[in-house]
Amino acid sequence: MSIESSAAEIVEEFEMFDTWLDKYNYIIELGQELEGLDSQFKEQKYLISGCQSQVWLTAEFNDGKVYFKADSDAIITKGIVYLLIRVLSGNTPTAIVDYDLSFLEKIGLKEHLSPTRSNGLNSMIKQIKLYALVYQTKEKQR
Amino acid sequence: MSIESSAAEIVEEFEMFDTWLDKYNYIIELGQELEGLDSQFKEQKYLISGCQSQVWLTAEFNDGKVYFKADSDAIITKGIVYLLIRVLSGNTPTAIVDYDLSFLEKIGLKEHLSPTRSNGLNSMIKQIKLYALVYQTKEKQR
Amino acid sequence: MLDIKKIRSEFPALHQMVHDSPLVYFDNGATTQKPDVVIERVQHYYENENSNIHRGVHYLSQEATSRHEEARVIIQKFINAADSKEIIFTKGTTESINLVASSFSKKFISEGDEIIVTEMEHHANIVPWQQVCEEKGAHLKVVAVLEDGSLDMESYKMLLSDRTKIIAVTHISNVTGVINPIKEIIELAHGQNIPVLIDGAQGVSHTKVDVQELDCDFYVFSGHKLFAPMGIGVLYGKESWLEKLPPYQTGGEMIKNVSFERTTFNELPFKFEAGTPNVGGALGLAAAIEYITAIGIEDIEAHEKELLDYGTQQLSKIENLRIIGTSDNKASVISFIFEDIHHYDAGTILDQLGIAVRTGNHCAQPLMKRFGLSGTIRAAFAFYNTKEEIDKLVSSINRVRKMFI
Amino acid sequence: MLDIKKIRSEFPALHQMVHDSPLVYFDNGATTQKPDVVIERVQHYYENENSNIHRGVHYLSQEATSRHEEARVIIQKFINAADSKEIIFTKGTTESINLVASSFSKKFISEGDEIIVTEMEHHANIVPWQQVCEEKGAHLKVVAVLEDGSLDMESYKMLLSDRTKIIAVTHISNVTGVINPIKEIIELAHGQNIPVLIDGAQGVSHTKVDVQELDCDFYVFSGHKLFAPMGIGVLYGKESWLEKLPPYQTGGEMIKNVSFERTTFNELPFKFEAGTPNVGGALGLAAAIEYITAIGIEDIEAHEKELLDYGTQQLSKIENLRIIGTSDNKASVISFIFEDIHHYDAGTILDQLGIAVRTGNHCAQPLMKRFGLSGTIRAAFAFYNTKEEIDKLVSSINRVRKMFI
Ligand SMILES: Cc1ncc(COP(=O)(O)O)c(C=O)c1O
Ligand SMILES: Cc1ncc(COP(=O)(O)O)c(C=O)c1O
Repeated sequence: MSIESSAAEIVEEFEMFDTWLDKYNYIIELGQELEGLDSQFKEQKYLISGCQSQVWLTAEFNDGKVYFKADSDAIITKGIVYLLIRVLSGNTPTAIVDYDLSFLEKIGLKEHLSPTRSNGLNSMIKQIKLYALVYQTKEKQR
Repeated sequence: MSIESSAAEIVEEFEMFDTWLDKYNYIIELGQELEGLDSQFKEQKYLISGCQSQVWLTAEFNDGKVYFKADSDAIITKGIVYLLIRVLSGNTPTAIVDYDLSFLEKIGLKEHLSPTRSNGLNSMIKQIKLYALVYQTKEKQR
Repeated sequence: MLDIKKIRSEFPALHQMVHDSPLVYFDNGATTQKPDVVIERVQHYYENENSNIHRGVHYLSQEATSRHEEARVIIQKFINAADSKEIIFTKGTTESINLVASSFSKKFISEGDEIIVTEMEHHANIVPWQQVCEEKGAHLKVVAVLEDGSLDMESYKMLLSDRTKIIAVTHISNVTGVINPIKEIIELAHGQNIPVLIDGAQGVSHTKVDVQELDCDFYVFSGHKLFAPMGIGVLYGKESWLEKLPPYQTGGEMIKNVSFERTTFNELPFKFEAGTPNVGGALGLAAAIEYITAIGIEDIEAHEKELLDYGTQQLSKIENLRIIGTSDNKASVISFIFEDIHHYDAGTILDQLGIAVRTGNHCAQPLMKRFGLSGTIRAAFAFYNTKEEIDKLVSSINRVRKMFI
Repeated sequence: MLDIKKIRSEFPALHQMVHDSPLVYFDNGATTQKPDVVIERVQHYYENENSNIHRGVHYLSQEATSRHEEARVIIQKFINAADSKEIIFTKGTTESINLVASSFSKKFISEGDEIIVTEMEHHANIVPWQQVCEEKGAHLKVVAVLEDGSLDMESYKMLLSDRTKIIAVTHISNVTGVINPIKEIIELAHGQNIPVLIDGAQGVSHTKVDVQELDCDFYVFSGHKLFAPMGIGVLYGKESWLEKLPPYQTGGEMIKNVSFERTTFNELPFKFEAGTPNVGGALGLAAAIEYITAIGIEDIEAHEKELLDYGTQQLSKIENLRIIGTSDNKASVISFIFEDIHHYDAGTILDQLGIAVRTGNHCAQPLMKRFGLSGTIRAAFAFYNTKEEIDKLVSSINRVRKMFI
């Protein structure tokens, strides 16, 4: 599925919820669902700084596409990073680098899903794009 | 004349003036009247710091009394220092050290005659009292 | 007894809805809300009195100068300093500590010297000293914290040595609310002629401070944690110390004469106040001090003690909730964690319920490490908080628990 | 064309009586008055949004963080910086210069190096560099000022050498209003790879500033001289330079990780912002910038030019009055002296007539010495001033002359 359609799908899912409570319950559910990382990946070098909770992110490059995996010690953060991964994972580096992630604003949890410094979303997005950028550069150099 | 009566005299003189203009004209007159210092005294060591205009102050100790002379490059400052000298000069060190100079407030030129840092009055009073204190200490040590 | 209803009506920011719930503001350890009198004082200044001070001969400048220096006297009286020239205006606690660390070390710290801090300090009272140590080849010694959050005084006594040059310790922990025995700390230090800096960022708003009785050498705090505006703070220093320290920042106001050959510096307090001061901030701080003094520090302390006791009792009942800092000498700050919910998750949902608590490491990572935690949830009560608000916190925590467990 | 009547109605402090006369405020070089929108912005912040920022997960903190960072972007756009992380909040020009002097010298100044300033600098742009030179055994080189108040560019070119490490020069003289050819100064310096700091304290309020076009390495200014509150200022620095400089003050906000073994610092701009920032001040500054941008910097410049020309013309007619700074590249600042009346005497009586001018050395003693003066009388016009006010100044000066001569 393209980035746009996964994003649209998520926005649609969230439209079904009327209250912030339901939305958070869903994010918590997603967070609980997301397969965590093996402890070998819960290391400093995978840690994203700038978040109140710890977030570890790994990436793999396969057949021209980038695959992400992530984990966090906080459930809500895990739910949020799940959304990012669901949209971006399995796409080409260029698609990932270019995508503007504005779908997050449409979900209606502004204080969490708009990139401010305190919630760490900024740092997560930065890290994801950085991975993509690295693979993009590598590809070009071949 | 005692410090108190000279001070009272000055307050009385100023009561004759209704407007600030007259008061300032009088101060300017006093400033123009005050015999200046010889240029030999217009030196760094007699200069009072903390004034916008330059004020030089000298003191002499004679027969148990302190005599001040002063000069300034600004006429208003000269007039003001004249008032101080008229009240304090020729008195004992102890009398000078103890006197509170509240008569200045009664003259009705608060912004000039209340000791704030910017007009330098504070520095002048400090310097006058410092001279008196030095002579007081010297006397006691004899 | 405080008239809480009246008091609350004087703090406009307390009366707002957050995510459709009435705000419960428990983030007072980070910054306090401001009473109308403070906000109006600042406004009045800018509408009527605004001017640059000290050197102007015109009316506005003279008036503003007088107000600014009166504010200094109000602060002096508030902490009972011996002289108003011992009160230096800074932009806050962090700057005050940086000033002392920088100026003190220039003159008094050399290779092999030691500086003592504690394991419970805010980063602002660690990093400047760490930097000084690095620059000078000195060593940072750290007083340990006991399991109940109080200082290990034995550890302190053992660290005191003839190489100790200065001790920097917080009055009240911003994480646990634990009140340190600063009087005893100072006495022990002075027994060996070592000066002590007290970080009063959390101290001044919770308890009466008398710097002469404490005999501390430096006491620092921020206006914004004392119901005053941001951008203004205080460094109290004993005159004898301030005279000895070289200036920190340089520029206008703090000099007497400048030539390219030689510059001479001004007297105290101006020697440490380079540049145009934050006059509006200073007046706001003075207004805040007058406001809380009128209410009465003792009454404030009594009310906060009630909140602390009630909060501790109510929170202790909650399953899997652990309070960090159980010493019984505490100000009205409660830090806690859940054994089974991350502080960020809890804080997020509490926020949705209108409750502002702080979560995270509270700029005290070494203390977090000491307790093996990545963060806590902190409810810091000010005198305008109520038991009803604590009840709301408790019921909200119960809702949070339902969502995650 | 400016609607001066409307503009004046927006500045509450302009409408007051001083010694029974309507205030004529010409002390804008020292500090400017604030429009309602700025005062209200600060008030609104404290009544509704006040919170400590950056690390809080709760609503108020997140909102305040967003507003604070938006303010940074507004400032970035205002001076056309390439990135908002090049905008560092400080408490004012003096602190900004101290920051650069301290951090730059730690890394880039050694014995025998040279720093260039000019004879017309404010003490804030002299003393920090003088201190650095003293600490490091470097030398301060001083560009001469010509008789008309402009820089002696030949002297500048001769001073540039391969030992020059940094150049610090004011955009506009706070004494004479002379505008320096900073673009040329920067180009010449860059030709030898020397960075340039521009003291924009007087620059930003009088003229459009584009730091990218100027290509300056640092540009510093104070909020309070730009119609914003006191206690807030800006350091613009090129990202490449800011990355290279070590931090200045240390503490909360500016660190990433703290342990007693090792502390790592945060990214730009936070690396240079230790402690709780002055959020209210930053929002006030942003409001001031939006206000003057809406009025239009070009229109402001045009109006000020008119005032300058008219003022120069009118004052020149007065007997024994001499204008200091006769270069024709000037902002709306007129410094003058009387051959026969002391500046303090004149200022005192002008004040009695309701006119606020600054008298004295304007924290620029070296420039005074250059002109053999103990001080001047300075009328600095802002865009809210009028020709009628200048007429009032002129007639008041005539009254002054009658009193003394
Ligand atoms: C040219 C210049 N530089 C620096 C300063 C110092 O600014 P502040 O006192 O706001 O730090 C001033 C203000 O008087 C100035 O005019
Ligand atoms: C104990 C303590 N010290 C220092 C600080 C730093 O204060 P500021 O950020 O106002 O400079 C704080 C504020 O969080 C604190 O709680």
